[in-house]
Amino acid sequence: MFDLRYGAEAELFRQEVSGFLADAWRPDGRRGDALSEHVRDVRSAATERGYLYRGIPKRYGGSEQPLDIVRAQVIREAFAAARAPMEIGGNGMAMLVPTLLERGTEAQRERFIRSTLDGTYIWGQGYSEPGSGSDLASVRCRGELDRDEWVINGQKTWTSDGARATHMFALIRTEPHAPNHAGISYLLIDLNQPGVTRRPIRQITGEATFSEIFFEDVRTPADWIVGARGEGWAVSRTTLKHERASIGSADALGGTFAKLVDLARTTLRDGRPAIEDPVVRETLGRIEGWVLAHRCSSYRLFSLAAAGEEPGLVGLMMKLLLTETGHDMALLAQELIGDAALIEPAPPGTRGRGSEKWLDQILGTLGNSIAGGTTNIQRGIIAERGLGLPRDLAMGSA
Amino acid sequence: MFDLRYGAEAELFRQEVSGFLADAWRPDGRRGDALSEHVRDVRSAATERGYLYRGIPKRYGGSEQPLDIVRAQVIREAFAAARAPMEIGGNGMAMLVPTLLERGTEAQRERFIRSTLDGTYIWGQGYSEPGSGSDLASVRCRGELDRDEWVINGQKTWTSDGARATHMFALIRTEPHAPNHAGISYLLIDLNQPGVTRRPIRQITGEATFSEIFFEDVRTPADWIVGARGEGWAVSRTTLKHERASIGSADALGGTFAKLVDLARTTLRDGRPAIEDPVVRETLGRIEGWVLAHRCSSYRLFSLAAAGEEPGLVGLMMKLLLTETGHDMALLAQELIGDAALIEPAPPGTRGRGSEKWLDQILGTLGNSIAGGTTNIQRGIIAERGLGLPRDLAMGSA
Amino acid sequence: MRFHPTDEQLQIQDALRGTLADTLPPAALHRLVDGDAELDVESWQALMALGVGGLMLPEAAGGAALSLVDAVLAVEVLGAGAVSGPVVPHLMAGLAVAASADPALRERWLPGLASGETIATIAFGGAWVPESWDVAIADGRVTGAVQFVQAAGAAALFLVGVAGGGLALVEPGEGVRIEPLASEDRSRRLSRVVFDGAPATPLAIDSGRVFDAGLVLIAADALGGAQRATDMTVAYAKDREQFGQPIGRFQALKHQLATMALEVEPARALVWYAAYAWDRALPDAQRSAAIAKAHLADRFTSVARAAVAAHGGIGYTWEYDLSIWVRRAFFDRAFLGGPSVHRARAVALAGW
Amino acid sequence: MRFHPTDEQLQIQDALRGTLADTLPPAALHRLVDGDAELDVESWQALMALGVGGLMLPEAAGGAALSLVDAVLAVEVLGAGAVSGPVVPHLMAGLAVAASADPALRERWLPGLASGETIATIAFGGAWVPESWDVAIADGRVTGAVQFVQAAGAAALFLVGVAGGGLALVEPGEGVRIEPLASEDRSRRLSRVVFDGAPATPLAIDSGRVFDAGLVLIAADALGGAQRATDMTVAYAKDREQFGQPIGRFQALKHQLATMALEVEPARALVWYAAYAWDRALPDAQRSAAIAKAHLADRFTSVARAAVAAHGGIGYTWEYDLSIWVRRAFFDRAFLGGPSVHRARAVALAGW
Repeated sequence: MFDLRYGAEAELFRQEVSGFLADAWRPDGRRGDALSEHVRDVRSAATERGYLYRGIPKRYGGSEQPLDIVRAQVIREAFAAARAPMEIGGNGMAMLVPTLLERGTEAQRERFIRSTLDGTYIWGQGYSEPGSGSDLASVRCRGELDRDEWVINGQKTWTSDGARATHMFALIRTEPHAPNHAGISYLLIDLNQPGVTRRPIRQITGEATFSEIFFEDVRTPADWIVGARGEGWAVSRTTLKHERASIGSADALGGTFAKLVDLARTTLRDGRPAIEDPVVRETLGRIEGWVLAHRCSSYRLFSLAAAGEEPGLVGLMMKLLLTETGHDMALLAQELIGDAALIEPAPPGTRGRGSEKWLDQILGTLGNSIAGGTTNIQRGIIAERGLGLPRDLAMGSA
Repeated sequence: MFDLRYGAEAELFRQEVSGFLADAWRPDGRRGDALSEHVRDVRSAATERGYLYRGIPKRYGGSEQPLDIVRAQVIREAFAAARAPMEIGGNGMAMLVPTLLERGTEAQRERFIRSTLDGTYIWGQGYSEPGSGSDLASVRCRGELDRDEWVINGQKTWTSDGARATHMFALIRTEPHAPNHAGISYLLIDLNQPGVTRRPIRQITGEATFSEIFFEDVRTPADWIVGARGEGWAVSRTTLKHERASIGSADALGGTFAKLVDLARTTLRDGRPAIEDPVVRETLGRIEGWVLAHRCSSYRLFSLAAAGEEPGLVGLMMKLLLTETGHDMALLAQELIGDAALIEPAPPGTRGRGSEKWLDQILGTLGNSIAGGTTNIQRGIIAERGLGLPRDLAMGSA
Repeated sequence: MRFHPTDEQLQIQDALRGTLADTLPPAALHRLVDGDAELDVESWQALMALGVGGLMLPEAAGGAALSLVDAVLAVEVLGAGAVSGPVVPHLMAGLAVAASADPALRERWLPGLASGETIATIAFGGAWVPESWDVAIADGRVTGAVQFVQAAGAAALFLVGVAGGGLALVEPGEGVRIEPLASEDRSRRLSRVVFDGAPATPLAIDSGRVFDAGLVLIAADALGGAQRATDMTVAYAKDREQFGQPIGRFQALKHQLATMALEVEPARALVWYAAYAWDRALPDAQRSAAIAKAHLADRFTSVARAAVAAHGGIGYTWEYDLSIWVRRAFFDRAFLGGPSVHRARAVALAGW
Repeated sequence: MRFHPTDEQLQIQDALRGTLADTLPPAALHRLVDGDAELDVESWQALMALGVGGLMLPEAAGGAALSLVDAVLAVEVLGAGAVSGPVVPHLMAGLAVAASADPALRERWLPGLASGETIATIAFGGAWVPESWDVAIADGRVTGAVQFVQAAGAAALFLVGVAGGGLALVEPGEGVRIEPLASEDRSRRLSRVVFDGAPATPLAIDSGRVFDAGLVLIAADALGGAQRATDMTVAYAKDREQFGQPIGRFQALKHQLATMALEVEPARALVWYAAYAWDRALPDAQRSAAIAKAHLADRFTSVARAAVAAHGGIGYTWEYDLSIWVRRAFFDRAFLGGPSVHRARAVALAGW
């Protein structure tokens, strides 16, 4: 029987979590430093009760809970309702910690996981290089072992959080004579040392959320390698599987759509709301079909995950669907804002909801088709992994 | 100076042609047999005066005129205005005759050209085979030389005019041990002989304008080969260059668009013409941009041809533009006809202009993306020949 | 929380898929398409024997008392198999009778509808939507013409939409004239039906609910059809070689196939949701039904076109199976109202 | 019959292309974009020295007395080079003054406009189209605010659209207040201009003709921009390697590039035709101008998006040149009215 409710057991659990938050969380706790004592305390108490860091063993600072997709979702919802602080996110939690849990040494886990969970270490991803793009096998940034240290030279780019990251996990060519993938290792690097230069990358929107990072004789201990030498490619493909499925995060599209409807309601044309224009209505209606298909597919994926089943074809499509629907929304938004597209939006965070603020959204959808693999890569994955079509000739054994 | 008028000399020439037609052509001459004596006489007189078959030497029945794009266009317009019979068209004129002129023997030219011009011989094209599609190098229909005759076995498909063709020009594999292209010859075949079986191909619209042709020990004289053995591929690529540029033919898109506007005017929705619906207006407006771009580009191509210059990039695009815009028109037509899409259109030629007749147009646009190379092939040509991008790896040296 | 089919639901789908494939294989389908029959009797009876007719009807009447979610799972598979016969109208008529509080009426019709012995269809005039129904009803008799009625010649019961948005039951015979039409979708034949004072039994039920269920069911048929067109194209691309390679190895075609799949696969959950919202009578049930119908009609149209293009010449022939689904896409798009109509309704229902 | 550029026209294009590339190379363009200047003076003066300002002005005033076709051929090249400064508004103002029958007025302004010593711009309030102009004029003075005026701070002459659809000339100074805006397109800076009883000279001319010429000229700018974005992307695809191959060898990307070219190349003749129809005052001149503006605005938008996607990450950075044309696409789309406005006008003018 299809049922979108989480069930009685889950609702009881929701009461428990909400009760905890009502007691423990002061809603003004976020003011000031995001890592204030109070936030720290609440996170720590929540972890003790098994609400946060559920997939991480207790000995590294996690709560080591059995996989429970529904509970995880209830926790997210309860924390969101209370506007309480969830886990510290970022690349560290999403990518490094799972990798260490699966492939790291005991010493590495002890050294890095707890500091990542409590926000002491902030990780940048060091995969892309200028000219490497989706083709990570072409990494050129090199590391040479000099007694007990790797000496790293080269450049990484598109490092998110690059400005504030304390550390980087990176793909580095350590075996210059091995072909392609086989020459790459997965190294951890302290970014706060001489020889590291950070240069923010200004995006087309004017913001700079990524950086280029240059290494000149930068050093990292010999045992800060995850996996064996030359295994970096395989190590980098470890991903977080624990309770990854969620409903809320998938509905970013729904949130933007609601704002788009709002824009259409509040934009006047010849003195009438633009939403009364049949062309606008038809376009909104078309887009809503895609938005709902995306949302309902996230229910489906959540349900599959909760039942321990594989996500299948639709799981490969969510990102592309998001990109393409975002693109359609951007085009309508551009139509709606009209002349406001002639003026720059005020910087983020400033007051005022000028419709020109949609420019960032409109330009941002350009970025979506790039982030996390271009749409061409996504289509290739759907065709090959989803539909079982043969690999492109040109891609060889990449 | 840009000038879309043909100029004084051309207008004088128009008067001459129109005067000839006013004298020579009885507008009821088309009634009854299309090849009636009268039509024959007019064609012959027009050819004598240099109006028809202009690129073909007099000794083969043509009028052997110097290349003049503007005169050719004026002739087309004057004949169209008088509803007078132009040249006999079809594959014979468009493809075989130029090939013979360029690559045929004197005996072949004398044997075939005149009979093609006067409509005695009707030619089917024998290139495609089941499973060969755009890849003509994979032709399997074979011919073996048995003393002074080729013995042909195999199958051709998508032969236009296949039902009434008297002859076929075909790509036949005559050198079984030569690789791909090198084994193919260009043969002429009399279709009215035992061993030839024709099977009409019913299309998705229900019509059958193409046929499959089966050969079982079909014979053709040894010297009915154009070019040398194994040269068939190159021979088949000879095309008609003489006065090919025309304006009228390119505006098929404009004609369909005018009908689409008519459909939108005459279709009622809630008692009002559909064309008053802003969504319909916006869509028509969008499509008109493409229709005009196509029409104006045909002016440009005509002008280039008249000046003896190369067509360039835009010349590679006209067909794809036609296909894509036709597709957009079909989608709007489908929206406009609504429930009429539930009923089959009456057979062609019957009276009544039910909007369901657009179904053939709608389905027909599906065929356009196939005829003359799929849109993917067209895009490849634009990318490679037009933009100078490298060949696909997968296509090898095809 | 559950939002994907159970093993039992998948088994039912398998059974239906197998039965339809066995009883209506491509050869039979082409015979049907090239012939004049109102529907394919063998496959219809086989599906009815599996309980399709009574899927949502009460157990007391021999039905399975399942939900609209179950029905869309079934209809998707039947649409993929190009089911002949009025499955969706029959299910709608069953829902209408089952919604009636009149025990005599229920007893008279439900067992036959559940078993499939009684074939029912719908006759909604005007422009499909209840507000536009225009068959007049007076003194227990209906008068008016309905343009597009599926399988009218085989039906023992018509669910007629009457002016004012009500529904009535009419039996063939006195005052009912059937004029067969040349149907574009030759797997589902349509007739014009003229009611001329035919005796009718009005139903005191919520006709909107029946109509909405129909929208969701047609969306499910379109989903199945779009899935089939995609599957055929993927299979063809793996099989067919050109330039010494399976064409499915050419990147441009691969991406086109990925785009087709992107149209179909995420839409599946949308259809499920529309059915789920109807089953629970959620506040967005009506809107979701309209959105699902509009979205799936567009997806089927688009995927059918893409399938023909990806096939090249053979996809454009009458004899290749794909033509059957191309024409089914025309049917699913128009039947019960086109995408723009339902999108406009959905937007209006949202209060935008 | 002639409908493609003459050798002389191509030579003029070459000269303009070369001059703009020399005087406004990428480094200068980025300085302009990251700075606060109203326009790049060096390249503006170089172009004026080549006679751009007087392209369509009478020879008596020092102009070249060429046609709008010649002007669009020039502006296309300048759009491809991201010209700074108000070329299109300047040309429109010149056309307006030249259309005036008043010899004093012509003598006063035309020589300076032709030589480029006098920089002119337009100030069209309301919603761009003449019917919507809303600056009030009374007793030779104008009052009202105009939202988007290019290079206002550098202009010695404003062509102001006044209520009722007329045009008037206003000089900066008394009663003219300029409020610079943060312009999204940083190669063409906009200001809000407030007229507060500024002395104005009304022009007794057909303002619609001037407006239509502006539409065609902006379409030409968009054509040039779209061409540049396409060229950059094709060059990048040939140069950049991935998986050991130039990415331009991957079929999917090749087809995307072909689609970009398909948007741009056929649109070229459409822009020519719109200019030609204007030059000859053909019956479809007004419609063609509207269609050209709408079509080219959409093509530039679409091609700019596709260019970013085809480039991958680098196309999304501020420092890469492409960002400049992405923002120019925003300008060309909105300036003088968006595509939907002009499409609606074209459809209405057709009497549909």
